[in-house]
Amino acid sequence: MIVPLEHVVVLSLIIFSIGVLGVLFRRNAITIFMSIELMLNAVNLALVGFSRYHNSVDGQVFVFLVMTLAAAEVAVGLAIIIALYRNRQTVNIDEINLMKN
Amino acid sequence: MDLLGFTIIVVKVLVVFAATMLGVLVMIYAERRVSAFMQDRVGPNRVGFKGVLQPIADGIKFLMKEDLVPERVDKPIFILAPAILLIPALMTFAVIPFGSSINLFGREIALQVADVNVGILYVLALTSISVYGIVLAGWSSNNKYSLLGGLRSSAQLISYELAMGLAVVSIILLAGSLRLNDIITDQQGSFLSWNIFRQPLAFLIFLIAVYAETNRLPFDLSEAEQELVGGYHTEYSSMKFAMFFMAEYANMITAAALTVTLFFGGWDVPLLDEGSLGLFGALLSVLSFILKVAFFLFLFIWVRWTFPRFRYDQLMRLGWKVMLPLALFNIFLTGGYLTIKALG
Amino acid sequence: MSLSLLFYCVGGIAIGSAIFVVLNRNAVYSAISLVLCFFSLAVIYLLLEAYVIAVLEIFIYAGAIMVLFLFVIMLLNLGREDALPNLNYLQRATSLLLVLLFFVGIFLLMIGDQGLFPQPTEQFVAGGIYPLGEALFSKYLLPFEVASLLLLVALIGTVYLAKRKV
Amino acid sequence: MATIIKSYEPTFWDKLYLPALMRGLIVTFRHFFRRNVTIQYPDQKHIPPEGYRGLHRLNKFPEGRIKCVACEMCSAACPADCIHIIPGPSPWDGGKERYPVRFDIDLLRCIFCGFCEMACPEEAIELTEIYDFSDYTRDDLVIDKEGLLEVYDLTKDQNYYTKNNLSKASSVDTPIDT
Repeated sequence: MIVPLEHVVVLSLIIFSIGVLGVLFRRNAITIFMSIELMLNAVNLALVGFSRYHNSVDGQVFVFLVMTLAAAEVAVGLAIIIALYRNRQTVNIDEINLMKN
Repeated sequence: MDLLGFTIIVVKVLVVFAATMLGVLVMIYAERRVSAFMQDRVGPNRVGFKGVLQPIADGIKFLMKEDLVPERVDKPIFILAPAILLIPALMTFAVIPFGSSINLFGREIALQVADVNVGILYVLALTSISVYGIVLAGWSSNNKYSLLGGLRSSAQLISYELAMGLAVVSIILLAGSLRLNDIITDQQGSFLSWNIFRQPLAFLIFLIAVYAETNRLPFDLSEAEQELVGGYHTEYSSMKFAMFFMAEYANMITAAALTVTLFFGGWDVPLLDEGSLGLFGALLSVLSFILKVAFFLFLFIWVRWTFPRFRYDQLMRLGWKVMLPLALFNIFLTGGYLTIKALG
Repeated sequence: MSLSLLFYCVGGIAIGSAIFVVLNRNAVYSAISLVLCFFSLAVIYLLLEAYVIAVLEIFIYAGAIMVLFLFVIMLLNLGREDALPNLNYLQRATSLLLVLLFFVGIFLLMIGDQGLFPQPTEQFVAGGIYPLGEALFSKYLLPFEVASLLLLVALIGTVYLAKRKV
Repeated sequence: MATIIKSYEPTFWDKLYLPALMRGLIVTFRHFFRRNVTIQYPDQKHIPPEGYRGLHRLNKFPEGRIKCVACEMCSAACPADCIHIIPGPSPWDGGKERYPVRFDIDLLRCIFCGFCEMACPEEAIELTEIYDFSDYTRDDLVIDKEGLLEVYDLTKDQNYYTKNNLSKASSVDTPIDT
């Protein structure tokens, strides 16, 4: 095998952390969404890595399901963002505080 | 990997690349000539014998023109977009087998750049990438017509990709493999084992979807010049515009090659065992592949001058309400057939 | 050896483009660099011999999901944000600390227990489409069907959200 | 009396659209083999039919004398006001009759209506079949008496283009260039 599994996991870890930071730091709903995709992909990477090293297909099945989930999530999430934008003319999540007051 | 194997792969890549580019040149000429003949005209016939050097003259003209980048465009993306469109179009051909194998230097060389075991998925994935070129070109131009063209065609590509993928699924069910070579082997034999006779409905859906995917008439809404000036490439000039052009023709060539591979037996010459004829058989298979592809390229032009463009809502209705259910129905039929065959 | 070099190069590209996604103010640029990130991840999957997943990564993530993102960005005309929002420092420091904690925690876990990481097997069989399909339709049949149900629910929900006159 | 118009009910085959599509394809395919109607213009020239109204000419008698008597009927009839005549005593019969000292036609103003032809009592001015007389300057497109007489020499025997069709494009010169 080309690289030790640790390196794959570390790469996945770094990308996941970047995704988390993106969610925490950015206020643009679209960018936050993209950061979530980043995190999902980091997890996928770890799953594929472990699947390769355990010589088992299970990890890849999980990746498959995560992809399905991501597709569904994006479709619904973007529809919600569009609906929000129609109402508030903004995608800044700080300004979207309908539940306040 | 040894040196010889590496050389063979490099040569194959170069040959396929050169052949696609040559095909693009031929297509530019053929498009203009055939269009002219269909309209009782002559077409370009000045440059070279009967105008065969016309594409080269066109190329020189494109090179000499001023490369205009409008002031308010998004520069990096504006420059990147034509390349994003062209590269997947050229990459797709890598998995398409264009002939049976030949024996050279004491080893069997498959006439295919890469024999990927998920070949058809690779093709579909790359097709879905080509949306980016169009969308980004439309967005970066900072022109509402370009943006509209880009949005329209991305919606169109996504809609028809589904029908296309589902039509391919029934072929995969029959062949039992995602490898394009297996799909071809599955169709070998007589004419009747070609997938067009076994899957006529899938063929029809696939063909229509291919026209939509390559943005050709009657689905060229992204560049409907009567409404959108020129669509996503309105602001482009010179070599960048030429790249859009080349991408369109390269896309057409790959689409035609894919249609041939999936439904017309690929390089298969009917009623003939290519393997037994050695080198001659291989050449014959390549020739048969080229002829079949040429027919589909002709069909592209033929259809272009026959059918009027769809309206946008008609396009969406056809894609979602007709083609998608039909493709699903076809998968159902194929599955049923395979189940019955497996049982009895 | 050259393949492991490729892994590190592509991994570097993935990290760089991921950082670009988070830091860029222009949503379109973020989306494009995210696509680049997906592509480099697909290359890594290829290096890990997960061919189907690699192609699916491009097919689903780059080909479908990100196109949807771009579509929405253009539809809402979200060119660029004016500036990174002014978070209060406490929030910023806390989030950094949390991420650091998470990072270090997993790192410690990795260093502490070497048994977590098995030695790779030379012969890898699970990368193709057949093992994956077999697993999906036998061992994981229920999750697979539930996933299809999830997609259906998402489809209906999206249509409802998009159709509603708000 | 009311006529009952049966509304068109599409049959199953109509709804399928495929036969219609095939018919369309057949139509275009037939055109693929049809003879081209294109004329390779500078090489091969379109021969205008009889009565075509192109460049003007001034007719001459067989002995070479100009038919025009400078009555200015043509310039009076001209709706575009493009004919300019300066009359003078003719040099042939001791100046008893008039003849045009100058006879200029501004081809850029001319609308090729043929009224001059109809107005002329002497059948001196006529429109010929020549249509390719473009030039680079406005001055060159004002044709004078000598030019008009030259056009007569070029066109008196036969259709101008029947003989010029045989020569190559480069050797064909429009009369007013010469």
